Amino acid sequence: MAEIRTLHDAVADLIHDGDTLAMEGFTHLIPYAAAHEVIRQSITDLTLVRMTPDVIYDQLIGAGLVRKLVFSWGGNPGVGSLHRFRDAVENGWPRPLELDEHSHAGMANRYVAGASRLPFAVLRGYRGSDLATRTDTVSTVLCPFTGEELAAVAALNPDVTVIHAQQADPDGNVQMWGLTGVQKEAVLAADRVLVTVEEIVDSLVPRPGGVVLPGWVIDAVAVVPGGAHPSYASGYSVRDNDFYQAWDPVSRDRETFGKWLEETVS
Amino acid sequence: MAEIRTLHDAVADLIHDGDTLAMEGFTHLIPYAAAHEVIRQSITDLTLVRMTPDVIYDQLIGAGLVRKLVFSWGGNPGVGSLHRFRDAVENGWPRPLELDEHSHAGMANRYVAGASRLPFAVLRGYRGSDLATRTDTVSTVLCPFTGEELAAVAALNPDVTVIHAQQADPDGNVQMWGLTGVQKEAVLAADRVLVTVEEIVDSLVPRPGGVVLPGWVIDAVAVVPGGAHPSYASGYSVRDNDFYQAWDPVSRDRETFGKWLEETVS
Amino acid sequence: MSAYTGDELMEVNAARALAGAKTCFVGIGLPSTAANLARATLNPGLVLIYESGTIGSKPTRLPLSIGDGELAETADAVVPVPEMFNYWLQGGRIDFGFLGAAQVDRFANINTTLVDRGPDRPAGRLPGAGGAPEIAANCRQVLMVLRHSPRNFVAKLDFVTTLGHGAGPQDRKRLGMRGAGPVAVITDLGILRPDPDTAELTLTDLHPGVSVEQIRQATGWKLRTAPEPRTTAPPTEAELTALRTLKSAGKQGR
Amino acid sequence: MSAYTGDELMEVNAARALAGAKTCFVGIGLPSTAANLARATLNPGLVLIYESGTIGSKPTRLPLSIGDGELAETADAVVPVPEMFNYWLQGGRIDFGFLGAAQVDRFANINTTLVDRGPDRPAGRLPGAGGAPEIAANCRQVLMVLRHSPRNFVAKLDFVTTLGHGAGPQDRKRLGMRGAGPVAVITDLGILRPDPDTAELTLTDLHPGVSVEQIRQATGWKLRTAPEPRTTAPPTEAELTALRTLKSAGKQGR
Repeated sequence: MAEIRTLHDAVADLIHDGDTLAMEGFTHLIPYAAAHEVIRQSITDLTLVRMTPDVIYDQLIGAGLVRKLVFSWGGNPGVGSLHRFRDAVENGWPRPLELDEHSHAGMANRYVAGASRLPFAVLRGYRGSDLATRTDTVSTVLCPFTGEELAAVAALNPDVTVIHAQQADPDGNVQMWGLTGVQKEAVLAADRVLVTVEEIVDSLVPRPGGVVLPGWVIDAVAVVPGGAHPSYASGYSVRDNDFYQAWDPVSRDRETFGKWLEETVS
Repeated sequence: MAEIRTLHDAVADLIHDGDTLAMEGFTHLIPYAAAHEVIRQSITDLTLVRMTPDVIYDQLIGAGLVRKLVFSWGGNPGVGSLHRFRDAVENGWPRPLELDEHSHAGMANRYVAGASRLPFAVLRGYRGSDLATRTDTVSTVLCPFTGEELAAVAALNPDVTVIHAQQADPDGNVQMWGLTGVQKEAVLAADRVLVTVEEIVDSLVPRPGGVVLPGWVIDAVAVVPGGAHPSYASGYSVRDNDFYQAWDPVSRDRETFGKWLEETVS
Repeated sequence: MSAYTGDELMEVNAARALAGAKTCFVGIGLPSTAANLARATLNPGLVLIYESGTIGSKPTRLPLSIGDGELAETADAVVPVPEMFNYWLQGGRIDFGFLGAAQVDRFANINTTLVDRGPDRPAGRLPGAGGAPEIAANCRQVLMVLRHSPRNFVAKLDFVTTLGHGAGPQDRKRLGMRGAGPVAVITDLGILRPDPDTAELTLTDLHPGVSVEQIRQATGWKLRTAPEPRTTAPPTEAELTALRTLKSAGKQGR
Repeated sequence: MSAYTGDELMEVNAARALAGAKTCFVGIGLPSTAANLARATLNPGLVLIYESGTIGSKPTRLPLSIGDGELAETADAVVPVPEMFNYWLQGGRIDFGFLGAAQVDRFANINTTLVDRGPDRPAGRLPGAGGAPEIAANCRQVLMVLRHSPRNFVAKLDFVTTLGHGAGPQDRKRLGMRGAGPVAVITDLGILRPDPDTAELTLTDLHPGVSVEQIRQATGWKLRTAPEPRTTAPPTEAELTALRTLKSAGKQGR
C-alpha cells in the first residue's frame, strides 16, 4: 500500500545510485520535480529509461548523474536539439553516455513485456533499420504457426519508475487523465514506484479518460503541486511552451547550464 | 465510415454462411438481438468465436447454425450447464460441433494478436494442461534473449465481429462503458464490424471508463434498444438474472427449446 | 449458537483462508462466496479481482455472474480483459487465486473440461478452463473450494484442465511456474493441504463432528492424514450472520 | 495573389498530397503543419492521429509538441501509447504516414539518428527514430516533407534509421513490409516520387519559378527527372490564409 511521503524522503528511500530509473510521461505529466530532487540528492550512475528523453533528461544528463540512456527519441519537442544530451554523446561531457536506442514501437512494447512479466515482446518493426545492429535488446523470432520472422524486443523492468499524476486519495490510489502515454506499463514493469501528484483528494471520482492505479502497486505518493512544470497536468496547468523555447539557449552552453542548475534546482 | 442501418440489412450484408463470427461482450453488452437476427436469417455453417459462449451461443448452436466453436468457458454464468452446447458436443444434435478450446488468457491474447495484426501472441500459459494437446492453435516459442520457453497462441481474425454498445453518434462513432471486456480487440481483429447500440445521440460525451471506437473502423451501426437483453447495458438496463435462471429448463429439453425458438425469435 | 450446514462450514473456512491476504483473484460460485465473506468478516481490506476486469470490487450482495453491474460500479478500477490477464494476473500482482473444480486429484490438479461416463456414453461436457490454468500458474498461492465426494476427489482426472502440483513437488518448478500452486483445498468435511515433501494432498483439518473415516470414504484415493489433524473452529455467530446476509441479498438482487 | 515563400510552397503542396486521405499518422513539425492545413482546406474530414495517443484531433492552432493539451481535448479518442502503436499503426488502420527527415537518399530511406561531420569531429547527434521506422513500415503509404539541400538529399545516408525503399523495388517485399512505403517527397523546390520500376526518387513536379537545374544542384545525387515534369499550381489565396492563420494561432498559443 502506498505511503504518502515527502518528495525528499520518497526519493531518498526509493532511488539509489546505479539504479535503472524510468521517469515517464508523454509530453504531458512529466515528473520534473522528482528529477530535480534526484539532482539535489546527487543520486548518480543512473541508467535512465524513457521513450522521449526531452528536457527532463537533458537536465539529469547535464548534471552528470547518468551512465546510460535507453530511449527512442531524444529532442526538445517542437524546438530542436537537446544540447546536454548531445554534448554527452558527442564529447563525453560531463561524462560519457552509453546508449540503448530503439523506436517508439519497440520501447512501448518493451514496457508492455515488462508489465506482463514476459521476457520479450513481438512486433513488426526495425526491419531494414540500422538500429537493430547497435543493440543487444532487439532480435527476431519465428512465428510457430506461419514461419514468419518478426522482431523481438527484450522486456524493460526498471528498478524504479516515477510518474506524475493529478490526484491521489488518502490510501495512495492514484488517478491520471488526459494523455496517459505509457505510464501504466512503466509503473507495472518496475520493482519500485513513486508517484508525485497535484493534490490529495478525499476520494477519487472516476473521470473520462481516467486511469486509476491502485495504491497497492505504488510504494510512495508525494504531493507536489506543479510537479510536472514545464510540462503540464491536464485540468491543473498548461504546457509552458516558453520554457521549452527558452531551454535551448540555456542548455546550449555548459556554463549557462551550470548556472541554471545551481540557481534553479539546488 | 460506419453506415447507420437496420439490423436486418446490416446482418444480411455483413454476415454470410460459413463465416467466422465473433459476438463479444463479457457478461455485459452481449449482442443478443443480432444473434437472433442471424437465427431469423438462417445464416449457417458458422464458426463462432467467443471467450464465454453463454446463453447467446447456446441459442445459435441449438438452432443448428454452428459448425465449430472457438472458446474458453462454455457455461450459463452462475447457473450451470449450457444444455444446447452439451447436446451438440455429447450427442451431435442438431449437428456435430467441432471445438477449438482455450483458456481465457489464451483467447484474450489471440484477439490481441489479431488486433495487432501479428500472427501470434506470447504468454505464460497452458503449462501442464491437456488443452494444448487438443488444438493446433497453441504452440511454444523460445525467448531469443533468455532461452525460456513460453506458450504461443495463434492470432484470431474473425470475418465479422458484432458487439453491442450504449451509444453512437450520427457519424457512426461508438461509445461503450462499464465492463468493456475484449470488445475493442475483437472489433479491431475483424474484417467486418457491426455494432448494435441503445441509441444514437447528437454527439458522444466522454464518460468515465468510456471506450470510443471511431466510425471508420466500423461497417454498420444498428439502433436496437435493449439489444443486449437478457444481458445488460450499463446506464440503460440491468442484467436479467431471472432469464438466465429460467434458461436452464428451457434449454434442457430439445422440444421445449424448439418451441422457445419458434415463439421468441422467429 | 445457530445450527449450520456442511456448505456453510465450507464457506466459512474458505473465507478464513483469506486472513491476511491482500489481493484475491476470484472465480464465480463458491470462491466468490468465500472471498466476499472474508471481506465482510476478517479481512475488510481484501482486494477482490474478477476476470471480467474489475479491481477492488465491493459488492454488497453475492454476484450471480462475474460480470454483474455492481462489480464494476463498486470497483477501484475497471480494466480491459486482456490487461487483466497480462498485466495483473501474469504480472504476478495477485496473492491468492481462488478456484472451484469439478474433479481434483491427489496432487490438486483440476478438471473442469469433461467427465468420463463409461464406455457406452459420451463424455460429459463441462464448461472448460476459463481463467483457471493461468490463475493457478501465476497467483502467488492458490486456494480451492469444492464439496467432498468420491465423484469430485478422484484417483485419476479424466482431463487435466489446470495443473496443481502435477505428479509431485518438482513439476511446477520444472515447468517454470512462478506461483506456489494450491496450498489448501477446503471442503464441506475438512481441509486438505499438500504435504511439504511430496505435494500430495493430506488431511490436515476436520470440521467439527466429521470423522477421518468419513472423509476417507468421500475421497477417491487412499487419503493420507497428518499425524495430528486439527479440528476447525465452529462458525461464529458473526460469520454465519454475514454469510446468510450476503446470500439472501444475492437472491433478492435477482 | 500574395507573395509566398519556399516554405509555404512546400507546406501547401504537402497538404494537397492529403487530398482524399482518410487517416494520417502525423509527425510533429512540417508534417503536422501540412496535415492541419489539409484539414483546414481540402480535406476537413481528415482524421489526424498523433503518436501521443490521440485519434481524430482537431486543433485550432499548430501544436508545438505531439502532446499539447489541445490534441487530447479535441480528439475523438485518446488511447495508451502501446495501443496506438500495436492496434492502430501496426494494425494497418492508417492510410498515410507523414514524416520529416534530416537526410534522405535516392530510395527515400531516412536518417534521423546521426550525421557524419568529418574525420576530426564526432558524429553529430540527432533525436533518433521516434515512431518513424514503424510508421514507414505499417501505414498504407508514406509522405515525406523536408527542405531541399545537398545536406539533406544525400548520395549515402550516414545511418539508416527508417527504411524507405531500401536499394530498390524488391526490398520492401523481401522484408515483408505491408505498406507501399514513400510515395512522395515534397520539398520547397518541388516533388520527388519513386519511379514505378526502380523505386528511385524522380523529379515529377517543380514549384512555380523553380528550374530543374536548381533542384539538381540541391540534390546530392544525380537526380533523374520524369519525361515531362509538371509545375505545381501556385498557392491559392485561401490556402495561404489558412496556413498563416494556423501558424500565427500556434505562435499566440505559446
